[in-house]
Amino acid sequence: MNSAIYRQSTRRRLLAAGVFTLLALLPPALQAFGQEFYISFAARVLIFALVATSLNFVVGFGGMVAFGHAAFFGAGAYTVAVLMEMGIASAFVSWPAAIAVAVLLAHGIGFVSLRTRGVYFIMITLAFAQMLYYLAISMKTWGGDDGLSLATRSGFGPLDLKHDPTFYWVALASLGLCLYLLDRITHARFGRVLQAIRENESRMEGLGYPVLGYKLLCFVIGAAMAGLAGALIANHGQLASPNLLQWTQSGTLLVMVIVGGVGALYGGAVGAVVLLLAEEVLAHYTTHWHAALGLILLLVVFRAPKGIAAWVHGLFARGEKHE
Amino acid sequence: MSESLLVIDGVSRHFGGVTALAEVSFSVAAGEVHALIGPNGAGKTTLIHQISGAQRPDAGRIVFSGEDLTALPMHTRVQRGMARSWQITNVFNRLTLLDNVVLAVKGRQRDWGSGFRFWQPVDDEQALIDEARGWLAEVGLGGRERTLAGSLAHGEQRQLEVVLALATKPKLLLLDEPMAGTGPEESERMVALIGKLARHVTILLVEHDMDAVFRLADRISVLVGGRLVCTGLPDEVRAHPEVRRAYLGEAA
Amino acid sequence: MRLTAVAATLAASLLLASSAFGADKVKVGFVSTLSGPGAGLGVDIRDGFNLAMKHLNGKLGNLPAEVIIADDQQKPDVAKAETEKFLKKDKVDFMTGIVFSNIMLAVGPQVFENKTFYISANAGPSQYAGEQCNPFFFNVAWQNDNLHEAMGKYVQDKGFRNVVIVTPNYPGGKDAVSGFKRYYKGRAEEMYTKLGQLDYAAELAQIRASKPDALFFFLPGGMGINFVKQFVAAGLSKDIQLFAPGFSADEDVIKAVGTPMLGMFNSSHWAHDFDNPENKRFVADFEKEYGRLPSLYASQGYDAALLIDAAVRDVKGKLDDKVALQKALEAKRFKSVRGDFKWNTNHYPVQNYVLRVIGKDVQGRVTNKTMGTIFSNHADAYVASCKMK
Amino acid sequence: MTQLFLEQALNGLQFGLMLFLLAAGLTLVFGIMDMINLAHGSLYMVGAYLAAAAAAASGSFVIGVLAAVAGTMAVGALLELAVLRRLYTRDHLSQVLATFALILIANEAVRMVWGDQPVMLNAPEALAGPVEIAGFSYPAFRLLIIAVGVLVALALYVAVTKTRVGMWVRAGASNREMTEALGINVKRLFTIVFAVGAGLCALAGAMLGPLLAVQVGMGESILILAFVVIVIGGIGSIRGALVGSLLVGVVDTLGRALLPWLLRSFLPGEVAAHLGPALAAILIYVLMAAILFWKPSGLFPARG
Repeated sequence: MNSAIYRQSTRRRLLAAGVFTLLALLPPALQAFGQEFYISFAARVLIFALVATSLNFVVGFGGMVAFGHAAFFGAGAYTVAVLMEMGIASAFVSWPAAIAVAVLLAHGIGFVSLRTRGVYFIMITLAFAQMLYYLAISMKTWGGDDGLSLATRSGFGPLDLKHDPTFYWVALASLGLCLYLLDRITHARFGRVLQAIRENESRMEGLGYPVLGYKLLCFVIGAAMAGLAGALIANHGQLASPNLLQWTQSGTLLVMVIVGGVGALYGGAVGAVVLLLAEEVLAHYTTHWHAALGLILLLVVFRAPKGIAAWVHGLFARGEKHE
Repeated sequence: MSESLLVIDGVSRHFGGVTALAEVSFSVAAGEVHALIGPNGAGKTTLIHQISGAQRPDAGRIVFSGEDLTALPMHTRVQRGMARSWQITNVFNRLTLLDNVVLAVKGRQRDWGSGFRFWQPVDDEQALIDEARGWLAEVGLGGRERTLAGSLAHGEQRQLEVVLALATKPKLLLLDEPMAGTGPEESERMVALIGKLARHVTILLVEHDMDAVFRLADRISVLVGGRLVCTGLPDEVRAHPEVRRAYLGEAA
Repeated sequence: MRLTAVAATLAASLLLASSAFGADKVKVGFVSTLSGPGAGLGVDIRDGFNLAMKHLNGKLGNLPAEVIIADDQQKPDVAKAETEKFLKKDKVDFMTGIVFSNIMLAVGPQVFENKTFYISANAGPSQYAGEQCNPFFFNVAWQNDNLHEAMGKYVQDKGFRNVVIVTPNYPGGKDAVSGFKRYYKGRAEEMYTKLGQLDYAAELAQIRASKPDALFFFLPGGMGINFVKQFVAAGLSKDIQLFAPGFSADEDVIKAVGTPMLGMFNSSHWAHDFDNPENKRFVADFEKEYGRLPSLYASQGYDAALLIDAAVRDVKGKLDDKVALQKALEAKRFKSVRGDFKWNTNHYPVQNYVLRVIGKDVQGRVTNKTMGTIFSNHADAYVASCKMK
Repeated sequence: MTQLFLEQALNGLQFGLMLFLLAAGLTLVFGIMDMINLAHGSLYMVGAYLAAAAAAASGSFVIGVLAAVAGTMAVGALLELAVLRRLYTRDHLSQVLATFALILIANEAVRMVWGDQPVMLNAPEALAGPVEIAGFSYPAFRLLIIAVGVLVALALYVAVTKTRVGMWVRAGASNREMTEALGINVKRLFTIVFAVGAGLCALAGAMLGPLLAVQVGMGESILILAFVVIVIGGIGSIRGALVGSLLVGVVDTLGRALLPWLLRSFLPGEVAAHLGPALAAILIYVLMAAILFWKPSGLFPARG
C-alpha cells in the first residue's frame, strides 16, 4: 500500500518535472518563432499563477474565503517600488522585504478577520484590502492614482532581469519553488490538520487543536507567497499600481482559483493560465470578449463546479478502471 | 466524597433578553459519573458550552483541577484534560474512522507544535496509527478503520463521537446526550461503553434517557429554566418535590 | 478593455508599389482613453485622427497606413501593457493618442527606450517640456500650463482677486494650478479632487463657505460636465463667475450641459470658428462625418496625423533613419487647422492663445465664440531647462 | 461653519439614503437566500441606463424612472428564474464566480447597446436649480433624492413589519428552514424579493444618474459600499441596512469635508494635506473593521 502511494507520488513528481522542463524551454521556442513579446506575457501568466496558487492555499486548504488577497499582492509590489525609490534595488533585499511586509500585514489582518465567519469574513478581508487601496491612491509619496514606477528591474546578482527570458525563468523558478513547498506542507501534518479544520472546525477545537493559530498561519503563508508574486509583478511592469490592490483584483484572483479548482494544488495555476489565455485569445476575436468570458465562467459553475483541475481529473478517472 | 475535579461557580448566561443560565453552581467530583438532566430548553447544552469553552459565561467561573479556566479557549481546556462530545454528531464525515481517531490522538500531544510539522509526510507515522486502532477496537469499531465516518450507522457514529473525545485522554469527559436518536439496542451498547469508561475517567453526562441516567449516574444535577434545582444522589433527586413537579411529572 | 481594432488596412497588392529602401507601410499605435468618464476626450482625438486619415486616403506620407487602437481605461498600468504590445509585438513606427499626462509619464520611458516617436495629441506634461525633454517626443497641442496661463492672465487683467481653483489631483491638475498662478496674483484657494470624481457636493459646500468672486476649474471630460451641472444646481452661478481652460468648456461639455454654460469664459489655442481654409474643411467634414462640432481635442488629433504624414513624406518612407525622421518632424511641413505655429527647442508649440466665450451662434446653437487674443507667440515656462540632444 | 456642516450633513444623508436603496435588496437576498450576489450592482447600472433611455425617448424624467424600475424588476425576476435560483444551494465560492460572470456579461451587454461612453440623464428642468432652505440654497434635485429615499425607507418598513409577505421575509431571514416548514411558497417568495431588490436598485440608479454618470462599471464601485453597509448593519436586517447606510453616508461625507480641516488645526499644513484625504478615504472601511471586531455579526444580526 505504502509502495503504491510512493509510486504514485513519484509519477506525479516526474510529471511535474516534465511540465516545468517544457515551460523552461518556452522562451527559446518563442524566440525561434519571432514571438519575443509573448515571453513577457508568459512571465505575467506565471506571476498570476503564483498569486492564485497562494490564494488557493488559503481558500482551498485553509477553508477561508479571503476576498482581500490583492492586499498582499499589492503590498509586495509597493514594497519593492518604495525600496527602489529609496535606492535599494537589490532583489536579495527588496524581495524578502516584500514577503516580510505581506507577512506582517497578514498577521494583523488575519488576527482581526478570523474572529468573524462566513460572509463576514469575506467582507472584512475585503474591507482591509480596500483600506490599503485607498491608502495607496491617496499617498502622494507613493504616486497616488498613478502608482509608483520602478526606474529599472531589481538587481539579481549576476542575472539581468531586464532580459525577458531571464525574468521569465526567475518567475518560473519562484512558482516552482512555492508549488513544491505547498506540496510538502499539504502532505505533512500541518496540511492534514488544516484539511481537518476545513472539514469540521468545532470538532478540531474540541480535540485540543488551536484552530485559530493554524488558520492564521495558513493565511500568513498564503500572504507571504502573494508578497513574492507582488515583488515579481512590480518588476514585470516596472510599476506598482494601485489597481493591484483593488477589489476587482481580489475578485479576479478568486475567480482564477475557482475556475482552476479550489483545493487542488495546481488549481490556482491552472485557473490563472486558463483565464489569462482566454482573455488574450477571446480579445483577438471579438471586442466583446468580456461577455464570452462571462458565459464560459457560467458554464464552469454549472458544468465543472469543482473547477477545471477536478473536471480534467474526472475525465481521466473515468478513463481508468478504478475510482 | 473525594475532591472536586470541576467546579461550576455562579455561571450565568444571557441571550439578548433571555436568561439561559442563572447563577448555576455545582461541582463534579473526581471519579464520579455526574448526570445533568432537565426538560428541553432548561439550559443543559448551554452549560456544556460554557464548561467546554465554546461560549463564555456572562458571569461566574469555571474551575477545573483547581485552575480557573473561564477565560481560556476550548482547545486549551482540552489540553488541560477536558474533552466533550456533541449532541448532534460532530465527526469528520469525509475521513476514514482511522483518520478521525488519528487526529484525536495527535491533538493530545500537548505541545502546540504537534501539528506544525511542515515537511514530513504523515502516512508513515506508525505509532499514531497503532494507538488509533487500539481506541477503535476498544469500542468495537475495530476492523472498520478504512470506512468513511459519514457512511456509519447512526449508533456507530455516536460511538465514534465518544471515541474521539476519549482519544484525547481526558480527565473529564463531557458527554452531551450520547444516546440522542439511537435505538434501544444501540442505547444498550452505549450504556455499557459509558459504564466501562467510568472506571478510568470522570464523566459529566447530559442525557434524556432516564433509564440510562439512573443506571449510570453516581450523582445527578437538575436544571429547570436555567436554574439549578438540586444536586444529589439519584434517590434524593427522584424524591425531590420540585424535580417531580417540574421535570419528572412532565416527562411521565 | 483591450479593444484592438484595425482602423485602416490596405490590400497586399500595394506592398509591391513601395520603395525598395523605405518601409512598405506605416504603423501607428493609438492608445487613448476610450471608456469611462474621460472617454469623450479620447474619442474626439481618435475621430480627429481618423478624419485626417480619410482626408489622406488612408495613407501617411504616400505609404499605406495601419492605425491600431487600444483603450487605456485611463489607467497607467493598462496603458503600459497596451503600449508594450504595440512596441514589441506590432512594432509600430509612431505612437499617439494619450489624453492624460499621468498616463503619458507612465508610458513615455518605454516608448523612448524603444526609439519610437511619440506624437502627443494632447498630454503635454511639464516634465517632457523641461528637464526630461526627449528627441522622440513631439507635442502638437500645447504644454499643459499654457491654457491655464492664458486664463490666469485674463482673470488677473479683469481684476478678480479672490479665486477658488478646482482641479483633479494628478500631474495635469498640478500643471494647471502652477500655470494659472504664474499670471494670476490674487488670493487663490486650491481644491484637489480625485481624478474621475463625479459627485462634487462636498467641494461645492466648501466653495459656498469660502465665498470667492471667481472660480477657475480644470476638470477634463465627464468630470467637468458633472461639476458645471452641480455648480449651477447648487445655486452658486449667480455669485461666482466661472473660468476654465478650453478643455473644460469645449463642445463635448457644452453638448452635455447646455444653456447653463452660457457666458462662461475659456481659453484655447484653437476654435472651430478660426478663419482659415484648412480649419473650414476640417470643421465642415467633421460635422458631416460625426454629426457634432469638433472639440479642440479633435483638432489636435487631426494635426497629429498631418504631422506624421508630412514627416513620412519628407524621409521618403525611410522610417528606420531616426535622425532624418526627427529632422523631418521638426521641419513640420503641414498646415495646422489652428493657423501657423512654430516648434520650440523642446518640441512643444510656440503659438497664440485666444479667449473664447460660450454663446449662441447664428443657428441658435450653444457654442464657443472667439473673442480675442490673450497671448501671441507664447512659449512654455519649462523650455529653458530642456537640453535637447 | 454651521452652514457648511449642515450642508455636508444633508449631502451625507442623500448619499446614505441612496446606498440604502441598494443595500435593502442586497441584505434581503443575502439574508434569506444566503446568496452572495455580486451582480447586484449591475442591476443598478441597468436601471440607470434604462432610465436614461426611457427619459430620452419620452422626454420625461418621471417616465424614465418608472420605466427603469419596471424594466429592471423584470430583468431581476428573469435573472432569478434563469440563473440565480440554481445557485442558492451552492457554496459561496460558486456564487461569487457565477455572479462575477454575470457582471462581465451585463457590462458587455450594456456596452453593445449603449456604447463605451457615458450616457446623459438630466434632472427635470424644474429641479435643476437650487431651493432656499434655512437660509442657504441647496440643490432641489438632491432634496428630491432625500425625499424619495425617506419615502422608500418608510414604505419598506411598513411592508416588512406589517404585511404578510414582510413577515415571511423576516422569518426567512432569521430561519430559512423554519419558513419552508411553514409551507410558504419559498420559491415564489425568493423571486418576489429579488425583483423588489432589483426595482430598488433601478430607483437608485435613476435618481443618481443625473448627479453622477450613467456609464459601464458604475455598479461595481457602489456595490462594495452596499456590501459594507449590510455587513455593518447585520446581514438580513432592513433596520441594519438603514442604520448602516446612514452611518456610511454621513461618516464618508463628513469625513471628507471635516477631517482635512480638523487635521489642519493641530498638524502642520503639509502633513495635514497629505494625511487628510488618505484618512477620509479609508474611514468607512476602518469603521466597518472596527464594528466587526466588536460585533462580528454586525450591529443588528438577524439570526440568533
